[in-house]
Amino acid sequence: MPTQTVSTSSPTRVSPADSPGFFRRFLTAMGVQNMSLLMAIAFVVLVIGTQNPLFFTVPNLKVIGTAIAISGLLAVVQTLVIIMGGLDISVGSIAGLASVTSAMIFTSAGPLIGVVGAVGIGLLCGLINGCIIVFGRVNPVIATLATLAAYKGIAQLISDGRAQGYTGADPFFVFLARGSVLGVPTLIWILVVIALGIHVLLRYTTMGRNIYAVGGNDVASRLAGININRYILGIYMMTGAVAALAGILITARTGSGQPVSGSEGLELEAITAAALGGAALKGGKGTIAGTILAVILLGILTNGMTLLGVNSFWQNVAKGGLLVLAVVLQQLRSGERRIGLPG
Amino acid sequence: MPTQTVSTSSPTRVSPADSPGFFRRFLTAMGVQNMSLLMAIAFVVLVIGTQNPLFFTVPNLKVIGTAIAISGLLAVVQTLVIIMGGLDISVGSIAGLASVTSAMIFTSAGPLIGVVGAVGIGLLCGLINGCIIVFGRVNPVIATLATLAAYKGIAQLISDGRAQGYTGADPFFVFLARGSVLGVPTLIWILVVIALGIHVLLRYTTMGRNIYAVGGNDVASRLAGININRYILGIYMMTGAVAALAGILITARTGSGQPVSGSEGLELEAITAAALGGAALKGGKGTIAGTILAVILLGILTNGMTLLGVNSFWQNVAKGGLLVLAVVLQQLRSGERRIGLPG
Amino acid sequence: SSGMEAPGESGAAGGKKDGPLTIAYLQKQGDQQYFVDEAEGAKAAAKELGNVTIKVVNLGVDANKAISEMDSVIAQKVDGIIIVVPDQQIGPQVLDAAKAAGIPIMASDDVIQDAAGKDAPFAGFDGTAMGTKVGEEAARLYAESGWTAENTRILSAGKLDLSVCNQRMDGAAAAFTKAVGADGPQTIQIGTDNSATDAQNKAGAVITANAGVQNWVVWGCNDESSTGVVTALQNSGVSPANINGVGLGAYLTCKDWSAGQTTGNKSALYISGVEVGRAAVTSMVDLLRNGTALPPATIAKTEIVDAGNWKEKGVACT
Amino acid sequence: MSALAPLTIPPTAAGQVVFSATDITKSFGPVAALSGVSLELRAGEVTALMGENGAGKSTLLKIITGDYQPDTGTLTLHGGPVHFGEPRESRTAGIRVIAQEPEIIPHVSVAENIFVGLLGTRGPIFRRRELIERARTALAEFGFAGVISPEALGSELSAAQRQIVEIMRAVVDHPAVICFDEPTSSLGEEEAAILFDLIRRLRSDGVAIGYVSHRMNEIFRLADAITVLRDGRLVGTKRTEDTDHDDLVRMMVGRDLSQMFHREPVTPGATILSLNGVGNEFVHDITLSVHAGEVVGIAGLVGAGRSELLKTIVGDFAVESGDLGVGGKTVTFHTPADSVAAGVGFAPEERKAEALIMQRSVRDNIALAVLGQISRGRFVSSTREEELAHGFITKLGIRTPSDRQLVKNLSGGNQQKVVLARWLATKPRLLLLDEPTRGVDVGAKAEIYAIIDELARAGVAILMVSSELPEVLGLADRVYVMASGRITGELSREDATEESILALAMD
Ligand SMILES: Nc1ncnc2c1ncn2[C@@H]1O[C@H](COP(=O)(O)OP(=O)(O)OP(=O)(O)O)[C@@H](O)[C@H]1O
Ligand SMILES: Nc1ncnc2c1ncn2[C@@H]1O[C@H](COP(=O)(O)OP(=O)(O)OP(=O)(O)O)[C@@H](O)[C@H]1O
Ligand SMILES: [Mg+2]
Ligand SMILES: [Mg+2]
Repeated sequence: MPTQTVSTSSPTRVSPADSPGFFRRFLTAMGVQNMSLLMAIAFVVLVIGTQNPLFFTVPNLKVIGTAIAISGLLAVVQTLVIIMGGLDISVGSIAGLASVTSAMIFTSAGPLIGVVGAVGIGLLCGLINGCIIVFGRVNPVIATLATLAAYKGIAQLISDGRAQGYTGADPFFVFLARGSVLGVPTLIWILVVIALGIHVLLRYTTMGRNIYAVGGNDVASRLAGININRYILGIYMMTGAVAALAGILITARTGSGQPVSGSEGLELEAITAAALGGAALKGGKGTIAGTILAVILLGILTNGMTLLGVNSFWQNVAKGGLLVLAVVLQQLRSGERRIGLPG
Repeated sequence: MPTQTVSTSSPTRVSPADSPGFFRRFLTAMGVQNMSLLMAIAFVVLVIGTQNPLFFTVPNLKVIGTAIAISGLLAVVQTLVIIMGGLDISVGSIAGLASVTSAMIFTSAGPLIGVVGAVGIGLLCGLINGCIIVFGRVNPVIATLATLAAYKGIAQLISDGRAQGYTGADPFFVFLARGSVLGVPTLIWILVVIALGIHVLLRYTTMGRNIYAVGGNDVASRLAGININRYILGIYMMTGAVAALAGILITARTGSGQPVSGSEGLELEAITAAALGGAALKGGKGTIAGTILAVILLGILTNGMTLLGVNSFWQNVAKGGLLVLAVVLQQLRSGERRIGLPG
Repeated sequence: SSGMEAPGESGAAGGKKDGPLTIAYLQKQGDQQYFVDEAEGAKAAAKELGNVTIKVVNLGVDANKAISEMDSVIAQKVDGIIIVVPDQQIGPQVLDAAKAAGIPIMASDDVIQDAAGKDAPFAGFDGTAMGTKVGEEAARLYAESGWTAENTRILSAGKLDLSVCNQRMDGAAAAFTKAVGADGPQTIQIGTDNSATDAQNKAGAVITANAGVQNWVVWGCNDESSTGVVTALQNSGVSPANINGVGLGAYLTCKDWSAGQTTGNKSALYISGVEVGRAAVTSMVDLLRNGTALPPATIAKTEIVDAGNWKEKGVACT
Repeated sequence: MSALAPLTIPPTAAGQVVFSATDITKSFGPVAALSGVSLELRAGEVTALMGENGAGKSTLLKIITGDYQPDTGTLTLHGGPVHFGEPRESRTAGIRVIAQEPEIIPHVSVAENIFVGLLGTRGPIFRRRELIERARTALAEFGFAGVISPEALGSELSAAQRQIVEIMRAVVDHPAVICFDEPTSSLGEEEAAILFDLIRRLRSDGVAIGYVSHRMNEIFRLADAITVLRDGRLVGTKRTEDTDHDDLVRMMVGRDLSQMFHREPVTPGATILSLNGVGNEFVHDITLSVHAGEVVGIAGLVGAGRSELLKTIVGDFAVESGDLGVGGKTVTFHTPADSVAAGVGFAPEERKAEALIMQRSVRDNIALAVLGQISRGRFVSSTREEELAHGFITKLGIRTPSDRQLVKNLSGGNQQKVVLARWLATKPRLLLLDEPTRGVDVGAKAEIYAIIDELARAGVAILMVSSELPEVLGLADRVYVMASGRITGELSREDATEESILALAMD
């Protein structure tokens, strides 16, 4: 250190004395977003539980868990795509395509090849999405809107619009649909494993960090040496694969490959959950924990209202209202300024 | 998230000499976007027209025009919302709600009050959307996803999920559905008038320019003194009103108020058209001309494929493929750098 | 124009056309298995009759698209129109449009009426009648099982904002009540999106809410709904013997039977889309070529099938 | 109606207080950005506001414009108390603040960017041609005619042009009070000179002007009075004639600053970077070299293509002709990922658009380019990351409550330090710096210069683009001068003077 000059005083003006209290620290760790969701879940559980104590029974909890497994899977990967700054509207169609193909391949070649083939098709669909976006320079929303139509058409064509095959007698598919490990249904395990995996990926790996960076500022990420095209392709392929897995689960649950039924509209559900869980549609922000909480909130809401015998029309109204409420709470608690378009 | 990343590629340093050539000027005025759409339309028209000359008959052109009127209206207002940096996913539900209420009010109070009442409900729905966004600080996507469910539920509740009333004998509704002025169907007139109005608003009024400013950079707009909250509220109300108009037209065409059928899924169509027409989902960019061209392209595609007897499964595949093609063409011609996520 | 001009009383009667014929078959939910079958039946009939082209159009569940596509096929000057409307309330508009253009039209699967309340010629099996058959079969199974109203619940699942679902489910309920009397088991309606997965999810909650119930009668708007509910019941541990599921369509219920599974899907109403499509096209061509008036109601082959007889009744299980 | 009316003279006589902020306090959570700060702006005077990065200058200006509300304190205008709940209220009152980060509307014309917020004042009809003409007239009137076209789109503008738009936006409708927040940090000498003329003219017209800058020479050229902040507190206000450079530094930093630049003559090592006739759309026939241990400067006017040259070197723009050599080998960088892997660091000019992930933490931003190195397997090591971040926070004096603070909440100068930290962390063998001290305070600047010198002596090759000539003259061992995308000359340390550089830059 030759000619030294000044060293600026203390870099921060926060004295060690005023370290935030434990409650504040917990809040920060949990995130305002997640706290509000937890509160909303607690509120809904309380209301429904007091109306009908059966809500709390283990079988019903299993019912909720298995009901959210498929949409949960899609919400989790959608979160990943959204954090990276993209969107994948084609997930429902990929799931449908995977559902029929898994059943058709299964019928001729057995469950394992059925699953592998379907996941392979999902990867291919994701790769196509990614290529259209990266090399065709098409906005992710339009690109996947287009492939939403195209993949659906392909699923209908190869199945001639009919449910395909019968997997209800195959031990593997039955295990997927109705089996359980350590008393917890397989479907829930699958969601937990995938969600945990992606959570770890996002939170603790260099790849995950880079995904946040790409979503936060793609120019900066590129200049910082991140190969962003590879990330975009990779994430879309991953999304395709998980969507295919969801399709296989649809096959397992319904006992046959469904080209459209059961997968149509899943994309909106997934996006709703991701956004409710705090993923910013502009990219760079979001957590798997938030998304999973949102999936749970939506799941118990549907289950609870059906359990209480709420008419399906009222369910729509209540769901919309509660969604607004949950997010408004979130936002007001985060103390953001009330100006302009919220991100 | 007010940060608007401005690409910093090649700035223009002016020398008074370098005025662009005529062809370039024309291209610029037309926009690369619109040129590509025009080319795509020409291509589709040629292919279909040579296969089946009936395509060019005046009655068929009227059919195309009336078929796109309703989705065209929604695409036009969606463009407005998107330019402002928002999104309105609830338009389909508002249209459904307006459709049933117009028919129900009509049945008891006549066509005029039916129309006025429905538009009023549309304005109210838009106001609610706007308030949730501005004062509840909810991201526009979630806010309108939530009201999508809520408004749909309300429409189903008041109609008990069934089509309501019969307007097929009322001269006013019949005029809307099947009448014509100067040989051009009323439906087409309505689309033309609204589209022109919004085109003029965006292009030639200070309000319109402020909408571009808000969508392009809300921080800059706010610092420059634009009351952006008022703009957000106003645009959402306008969207609600036009969505209600679309609902009234659904009533007129189908002869009865439809709570869901006829309006479900219109939001995706509208967003597709706006995006295909060049509106950037990040806000600040888009034209009504582009959107209308996109609506026409999608309209003749559907009409043409049905005319040629293309199986509906193939139609999905073809539509998806053509969408990708049109946008890829657009993007490649615009010569953007192939880096990062396309906006 | 005001759009109110009275339509010219030109066509509608049909007549002798010798050349090639084009018939438009507009179908709601054209991507569903039943309607795919129907379209195939129509095409098969056209091929047999010779020189007839069938133009199949999928209307989805969109009443507005139905009007657009009507306009479209009219502009294309097709010779005849067969339509399955997404919503029966649009009947008058549809019939008026065809009448104004002078093109003969008939309804398929769902009955429609003009503004005066007069039924259009029809081929198929209307929703309420289908429901009635399902309800009767469910009542038969219920009686056979010897269950009582106290230990039994009826689960009825389907998309509640689709008019045809309401008719089918209401029809089934009415027939069931008629057969077993007013003191039959309580009915629980489950609103779904007509998919098997949604039926499973929603039924799961309902089963929780009715923990003490022993026996279940199940029907729905389509095979997806009823089989979804049956699967949910079986997943929750209800034995197939305690489930009387009656499907509608048989295309999914047949899968359990074909695999020889013990299942709560006891029987199903088999509605042959192929037959409906065939019958509709045959009548229409008869009108156009020979001037034979359209029969007011052609009821196609529909019958209850079960694990024992589905094959011989002609159910095709993919 | 295209001619602009002459600047109206505010009713207040020269020297009288037009605007004052008294006892302003503002905290962001645990961070006290301002505590008890006062500022007076007088008619026909320029009041400079100075202080280290993070001292609270921008925050004060945001309070003046109504973007933030103070926790305590009062604002008065023309003697009466005012309250601005929203920026539009301060605008209506005749106050303009030119923000530190220019906010540009990307897809509309420069003319609309300039008049945004004022469009409605001439009725509801928008006349594009007329507005363009008004903008053209205004640009000419304020001296920016040749620099920017009123028809260009916002997204096409360079950093300097965006700054000019931001300035035009504020001055175009004759306000009574204007505050500039580091307006010259992205301007070249030429534009800065125009701006100074503009400010002098505003001053002689009686406008009350506030002026934030870290550049001492500007302050002494322009300011009538100087208010100094430190750590969010008011240190004092002095008339310019009552103070000097060292006195000011002492007020700002709290102690003397002995030496800005220290650079000993070097014996250059091996050639690390060599360009031989490199050209593409932006730069043409570039031949240059940088050796280990050398600091090479690139000077030139704004728009000379210096930034583009650096981006071409790292592979952001393709090399279309000529050869690029790094470490003695000819290389082709397809993307910046390749150059980073080859040991090239590049701190770009535009921190907000090109460098920082605004909604991520200081720690994440510093570690971004070295994640692979501080991870175990594929997992980021939290402790190593924290060590790294803390090291640089201390070394560069980054003012942040913690390494978890989001970068968007840092002051501009501190953000710039985060960008530098990211690239210093990569321990590059070749470091490309584009305007490395943009918006950095005097103390920290000296610190950064010392670091550059230290790196060079450790054998790193450094290529630095800077519009601040003293910086180039003080640090660079050799200087290349660019104009219109070409190198117009090469000067040794001895030959490089302001005059020789400007002569080549004007080519
Ligand atoms: N929105 C915010 N949230 C939290 N802290 C903030 C926010 N805005 C500013 N700060 C903090 O307030 C302090 C003052 O910042 P300010 O931007 O006013 O500094 P400045 O004097 O303008 O510095 P520079 O010279 O670097 O521009 C800094 O410590 C900064 O981190
Ligand atoms: N007349 C022109 N038309 C188009 N592009 C131009 C014109 N003049 C200059 N440019 C481009 O604009 C760029 C300006 O970028 P920029 O201002 O970043 O250059 P620079 O030399 O790095 O200056 P600085 O870094 O000081 O801003 C130039 O590199 C050049 O490619
Ligand atoms: Mg500042
Ligand atoms: Mg530059």
